[in-house]
Amino acid sequence: MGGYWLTALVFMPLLGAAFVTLQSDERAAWRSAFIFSLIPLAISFYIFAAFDAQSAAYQFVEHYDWIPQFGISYHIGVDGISLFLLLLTTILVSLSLLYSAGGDIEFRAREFCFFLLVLETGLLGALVSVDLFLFYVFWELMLIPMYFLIGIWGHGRKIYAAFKFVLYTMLGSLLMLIAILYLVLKARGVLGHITFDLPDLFAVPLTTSEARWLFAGFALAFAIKVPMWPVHTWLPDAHTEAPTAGSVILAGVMLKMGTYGFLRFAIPLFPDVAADAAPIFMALAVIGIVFGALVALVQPDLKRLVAYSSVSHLGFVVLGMFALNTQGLEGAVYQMLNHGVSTGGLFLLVGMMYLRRHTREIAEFGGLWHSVPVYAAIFMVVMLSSAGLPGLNGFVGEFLILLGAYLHTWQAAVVAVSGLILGALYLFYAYERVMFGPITQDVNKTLPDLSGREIAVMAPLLALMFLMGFFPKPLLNRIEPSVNALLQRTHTHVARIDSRPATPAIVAAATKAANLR
Amino acid sequence: MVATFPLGLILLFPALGLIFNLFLGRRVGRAAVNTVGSGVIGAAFVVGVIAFVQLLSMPAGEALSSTLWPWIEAGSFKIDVALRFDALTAVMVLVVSGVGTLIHIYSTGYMAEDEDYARFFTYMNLFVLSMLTLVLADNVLLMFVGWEGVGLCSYLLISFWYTNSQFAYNGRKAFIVNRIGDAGFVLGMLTIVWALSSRGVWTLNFVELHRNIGLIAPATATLIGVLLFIGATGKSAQIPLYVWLPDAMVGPTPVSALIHAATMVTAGVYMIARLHFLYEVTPEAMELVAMVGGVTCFFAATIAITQPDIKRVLAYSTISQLGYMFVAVGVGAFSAGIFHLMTHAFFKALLFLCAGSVIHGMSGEQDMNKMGGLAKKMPITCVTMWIATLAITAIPPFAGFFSKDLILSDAYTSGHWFVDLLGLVTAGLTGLYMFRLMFMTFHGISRVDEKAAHHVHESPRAMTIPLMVLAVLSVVGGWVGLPDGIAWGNAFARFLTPAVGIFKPSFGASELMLSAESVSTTLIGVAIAYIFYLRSPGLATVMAWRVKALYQLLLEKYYIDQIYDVLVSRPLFFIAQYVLFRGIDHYTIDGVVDGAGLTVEAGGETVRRVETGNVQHYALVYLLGAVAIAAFYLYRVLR
Amino acid sequence: MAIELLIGAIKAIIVLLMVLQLSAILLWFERKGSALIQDRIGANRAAITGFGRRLGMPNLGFVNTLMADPLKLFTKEDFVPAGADKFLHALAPFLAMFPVLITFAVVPFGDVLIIGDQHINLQAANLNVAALYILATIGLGVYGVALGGWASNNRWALLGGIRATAQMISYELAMGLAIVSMVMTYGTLDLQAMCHAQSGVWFGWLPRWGIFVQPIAFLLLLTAGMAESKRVPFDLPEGESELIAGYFTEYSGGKQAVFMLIDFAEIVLVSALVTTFFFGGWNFPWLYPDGFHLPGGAHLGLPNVAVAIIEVITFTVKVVAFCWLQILARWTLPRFRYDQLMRLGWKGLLPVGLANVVVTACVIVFAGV
Amino acid sequence: MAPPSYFMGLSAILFCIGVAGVLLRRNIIIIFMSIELMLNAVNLAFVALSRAWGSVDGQAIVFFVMTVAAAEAAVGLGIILSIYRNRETVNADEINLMRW
Amino acid sequence: MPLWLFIFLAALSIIAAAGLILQRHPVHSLLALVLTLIVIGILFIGLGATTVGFLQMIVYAGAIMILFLFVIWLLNLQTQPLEGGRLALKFLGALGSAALIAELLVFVLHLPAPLGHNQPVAIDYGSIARLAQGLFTSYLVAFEVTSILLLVGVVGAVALARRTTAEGAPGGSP
Repeated sequence: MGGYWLTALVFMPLLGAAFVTLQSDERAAWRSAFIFSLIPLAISFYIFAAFDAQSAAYQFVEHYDWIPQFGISYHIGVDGISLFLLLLTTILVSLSLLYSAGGDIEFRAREFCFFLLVLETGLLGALVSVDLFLFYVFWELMLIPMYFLIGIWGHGRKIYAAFKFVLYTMLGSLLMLIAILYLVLKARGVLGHITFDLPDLFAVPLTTSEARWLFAGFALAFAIKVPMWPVHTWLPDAHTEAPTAGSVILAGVMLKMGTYGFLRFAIPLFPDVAADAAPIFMALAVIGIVFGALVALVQPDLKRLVAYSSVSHLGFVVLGMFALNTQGLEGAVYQMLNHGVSTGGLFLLVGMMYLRRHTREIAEFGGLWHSVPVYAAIFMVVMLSSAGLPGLNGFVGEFLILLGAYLHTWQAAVVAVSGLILGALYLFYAYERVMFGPITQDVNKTLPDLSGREIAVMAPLLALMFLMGFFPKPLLNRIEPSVNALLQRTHTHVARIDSRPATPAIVAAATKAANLR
Repeated sequence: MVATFPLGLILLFPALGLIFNLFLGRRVGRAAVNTVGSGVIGAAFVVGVIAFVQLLSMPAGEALSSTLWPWIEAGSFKIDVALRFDALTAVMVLVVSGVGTLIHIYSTGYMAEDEDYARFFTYMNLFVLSMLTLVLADNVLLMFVGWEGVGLCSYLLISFWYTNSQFAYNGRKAFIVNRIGDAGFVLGMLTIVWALSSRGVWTLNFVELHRNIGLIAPATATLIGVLLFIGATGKSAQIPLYVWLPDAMVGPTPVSALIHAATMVTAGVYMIARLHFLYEVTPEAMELVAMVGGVTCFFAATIAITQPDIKRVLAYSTISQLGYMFVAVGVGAFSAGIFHLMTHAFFKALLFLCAGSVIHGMSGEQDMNKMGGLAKKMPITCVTMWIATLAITAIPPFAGFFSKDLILSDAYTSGHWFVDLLGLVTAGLTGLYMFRLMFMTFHGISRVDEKAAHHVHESPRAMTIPLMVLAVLSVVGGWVGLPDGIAWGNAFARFLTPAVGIFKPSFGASELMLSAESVSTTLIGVAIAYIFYLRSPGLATVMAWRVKALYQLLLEKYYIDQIYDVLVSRPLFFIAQYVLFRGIDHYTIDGVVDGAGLTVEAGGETVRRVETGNVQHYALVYLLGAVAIAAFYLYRVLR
Repeated sequence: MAIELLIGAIKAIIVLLMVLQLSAILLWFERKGSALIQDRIGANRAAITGFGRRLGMPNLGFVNTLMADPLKLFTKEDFVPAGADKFLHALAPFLAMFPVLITFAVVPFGDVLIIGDQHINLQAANLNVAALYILATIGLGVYGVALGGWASNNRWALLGGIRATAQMISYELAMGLAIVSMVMTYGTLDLQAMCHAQSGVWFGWLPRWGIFVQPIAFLLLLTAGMAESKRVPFDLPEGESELIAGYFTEYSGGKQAVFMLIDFAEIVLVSALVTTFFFGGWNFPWLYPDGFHLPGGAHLGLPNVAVAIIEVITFTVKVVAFCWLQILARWTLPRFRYDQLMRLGWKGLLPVGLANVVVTACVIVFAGV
Repeated sequence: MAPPSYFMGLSAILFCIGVAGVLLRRNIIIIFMSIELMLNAVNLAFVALSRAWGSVDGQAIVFFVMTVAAAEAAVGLGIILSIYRNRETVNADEINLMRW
Repeated sequence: MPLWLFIFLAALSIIAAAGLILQRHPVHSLLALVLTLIVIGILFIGLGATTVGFLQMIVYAGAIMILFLFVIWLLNLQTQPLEGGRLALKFLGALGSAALIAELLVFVLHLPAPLGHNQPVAIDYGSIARLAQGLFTSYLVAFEVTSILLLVGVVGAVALARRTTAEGAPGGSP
């Protein structure tokens, strides 16, 4: 599968960004930006259609020398893991542009579109790069536009949030850079020629301690991006202060970069370490799940609540990832998409309400169902999808993750299940306070319901929730080969998982349960 | 051999109704909504009947099934969206769609004044859809979809009148408590997969589970059973997760009838019956089920005695009756459990509907202390409710008698004498609180205040007709399961046996004697009720005053809610707020982060002073550097 | 060795005296000239003794004036204003004078004079980069004026100084360009060489003077030169009606005399340069080292000495003629406004000069002259 | 006949005098002039060396240095002017901010 | 150039240079610098670099320094009192300069042998022709770039120095 599809996909937004800056008035800027975001959308759909579900190899590969002296190559490709993240990115960017044009961004629209599109390029690029250097470039490229999006169009302590976000991420990515460089130099020692190309680097033999340190370097960078507990505190601030579109992209795609990084780089590069470290990460993930959920429970700010819910959900993703078996990994990948869709939707909804009331204080609302039933209904659906109600997308991912985790370490799954309860708790608690009860404030009596544009923004997401909830097969089938390939690298082949020797711990627990009387 | 049948239709109709009411309901107007809302359920019922007929025409032990589409596939783990229609399902489908239809019709009258009818029927249809999914599912996971779906609907319908924050709270409470149970359910499913996958079998399909049940170690099976039963306690309001059901009564009465009496709350029983093969290999779990059932049965009944709110009494009685059912499945009498489930669906739905009719007539009044003497005001309601009461108090030949009698006898003959004892006592208590309810509501002197009194009226046709239909069912519903030897005997059990297995009593005993016991205990209860609440009403209050503590305890439902509040929710919020959020997140982690930032800033501030901005200082440094370098080269040259 | 030094010294002294004398004479010359133009009698009062005219002696006003003016000036008090920078105030006039005078060193006033075996080049200093030298000295000439104006601690003086400086700098460019074009034309920087290049005739009768080759350059040089010498119409630095006397307002006595002298010395300088560059310098038409070769083939042989003398006289006459031209201009033209001055310098002469240089270059390259 | 090394020595001395000027004076103008002096010292070295090698390259360099110096002087003085305009001072210590 | 002349000029230039940094009045410093430049020009000429020497005088002494003079006038700088303070800077500066002189002189003393005396050169060594040859062949690019640099410099200078009054109209010519 040749062609320059991926290149086109990645750089079309950049072109759009350049084009937008030339626009004379803001309406034109919005329009052109939206159109330019539709092009990559179309391309990504084509890629999805033309994708060979059977193969685990990279597809649509393009491989040229970039800086041959340093073995840096322009090597991009897409596999089952990145495929859907590409789709998700293009979809969410288009939607957030569509939404932001509806009055969410009052000033400097041109720059806004510019940054958003550059951001899209960064995201897509990071998703398709197979060359570590290329990846790092895009990885950093993501940072800058987001910094400006938060810093310029944010609310409240936007500067603090933006700084926190950038510094946090920088810290991680610098360590990653060091790790990359060390790995590459080591590779030169072993392979004889210097290379940043991922497949080549797989071949590099490392001593255990080396591998540990390098893995730590990568893992920290990605863990911060995910964000895993306890390096998550940038997230609530960034999310809360960011403009709606920013939050959507941030939650929808950017966080996935962390988990994606784990799947694409950290785990396959250091499979043994990953296998050893799995318990630690699962523990952190579980803590994150419970922690995020509980903290979300007491947030007075709706957006902050959603932000913390992200911590919880991403905890699930990490949990599934480090289960290191087919179910867990597929669930993790799937849950990335779910989280993108549902949390993205939640942020959009919160943003819409912010647009009407200019506050996100839950206490300011109450009884909204009466004034904005459509809004409330959509909110309900999105919330349920986020709470992982069976039949909606969230459940598929969460169940697979729990299954994987259970097969790997049943204790982790047992704790994680509480995430289901707490998830329902904080979401419904918030929903009850916002939508139900008597209308306490007169402003809320006369709120306008969703506009056509806003419904148009939400509709695709809702459709996705149901589709992904009832028909996950096409997605899972495409994800599976890549995931299994990944598992082969971690030396825990699917077959081995499937015929897993009984863990004594679980039997003991079972017998204990048996003596209930 | 499995025959295929478009079972999807059964689900399709409610789905259509749901979509219709959701998108068009507000526009098309009340009549259309009523017609469609009830019609689709009726259609589902019809399809169900057809399927039932076809099932009867097939040799026993076979089932209709249809695979809709492949659902989740991850590695060897494959789950389809597939439906299966065997005897058990048949019963459930008919009950759900049948009673559902009646209640929908009833609702058209009950909700006649509510302007949010579209939303109501949307929810109702959604509920029926989920419930049917639950019972039609051919694998645990799909069943779980319905399982959660009904939970959601109960949430939505309890908080249907959302403007009342108390209602909204109760709705959430219901959902969360259900979720707690569901968590157990999920763990149960996971454990099943875990246990079987280690033997190379990846399935949650009932049939295959049944086939491979032998691969599961008994201990594991116990664990699974317990976990699933936790789910059941949540859904079917058993100890310890029953607390949501009484509060759920704030929803519209048809909801209480359909969801919290007839169908949803019986999901737990259905689930256990469905997985009977699993429970049969684990006596421990069975024991637990029976015990919990018995205790709940008694416990709820005691509370029911003192409640002033007519619907709350019914709620607790529901819990109690569900207890009976669990006793049945617990002792292995699955068919008996399902039998009682069915009859209970009839008479309890009827009871609720009547209560609803009363409340409707009393224009929203639910406190029995403000009723009395309504018999002449609303005769139909009175009569039908009496039938239901007789049914629930298991007075022969009403439906309840056969089912409850069967349960008690099975409990006894299976050797669970303690549970049997609880059941018997509860039978008496049932008589007591049910007759108390009837007496306080329909008879004796009227305590209705004047301004309410004059517009107390009988309910419209739409409501009374379902009452009559259900009344009939409450009478004849039990006759499908006559004791063996009488007429056609227990046809019901025979019909169900291939699906849920046969009950194997450990020793025989005379049916008649046992029935006599239960009936007599019941009559004792009835007599007490008569004395206290009809002949000399004052006595009740005196009594209450005498055993004040006990009375208070019962009135306050053993303070369980308060205890939960203090033990669970308050600590949860406290920890979340002060320990996790403020303590860890805000102070510890962010403290470290910001601290790092500030440190760097301060450091920079100090180092910055070197940069005076004065050109000459820089020049000087430059010069010194040059001198140093020159010196170095000089050294090199001269050496 | 010694003899060369001696000859050089003699040449230097001769040139110096000639220049100074000429300047002094121009002082009177100008008075008379202006009188003539304005139909006045002009300076005729000065007499050596009171009774000369009474005795009916002829009025030697010329001589008298020459005597009287310097005497008067040099005998006046040398006044230094309070707060002036005494050192610079004293230094300025000479700083101004010096460059002008040394410039003459490279100006050839005749061809070789052969005395015995000595071939004396009639040029104070035979410098092969004379053109550059001239530019350099003229450039340095600015300081005198500038400092003179500044050191007097008088705002009119300072203004005059600034004006003078700006003006001179601006016009140096035009002058430089004119000279450059000539340099290109003759392919040498040596003035003597240039003069040689200008000897001889075209078509048998037309002298090979630069004016015929570079008329534009001639105009440039003349204009720029007059501007350099800060005389009407370019006399804004010392415009009496605006600034009392410009940069030397605060000067009196000898120093003032020096400044005045500089004026005339510059006139002479300009004339000398123009002559040298454009009018064949010491070349007398049809005169060759061996005598006259008139058109038509007539030949009149002359000894070297005679030729030399004729050349010197020719040169002097040409110079005087140009001095007279400038005086005429000074008494005919009105004064520029400063902006007009600058516009002329930068927007007029400079582009023209550049164009001229370019054209010259093209001609040289393509016509291969 | 003075050998190149003498010229080099002279240029060294002049250069260091320039350095001293830059460091010791506060007046920007004078600092600036000192810099010019340094440039010229270097020019001297260039010329001397080019003479020593008998090549004109050194002179070419000097030529460039001059042009650059001219440009630099123009711009530098412009800067000084505007500084003075905004700050009313040409004292190097008082001009220690990059903005005003 | 004869040694005595060199010594004379060197002494003159050094004294003048010292004057530059010692004079308290900017104009005096400027004059001292001008003198230094002229002397250096003469030294050039003496070294046979005639063209460059004269250019030195024309460009530096004749033009650039006048610019300085103008600026000094524009800023109306007066004699400054002796500058006190900044002893550390002064001390270190003086020390550093001295050290540098010492080091450079030592370098000079250790110049490689070929620099001990001048190579014989052609008669037209310092002439414009030779210089131009160098400039327009091996240094052509640099030459052109320099011209651009000058242009830029002019523009920059104008942009910097033009004072915009309240009316925004540039003014302030002498």
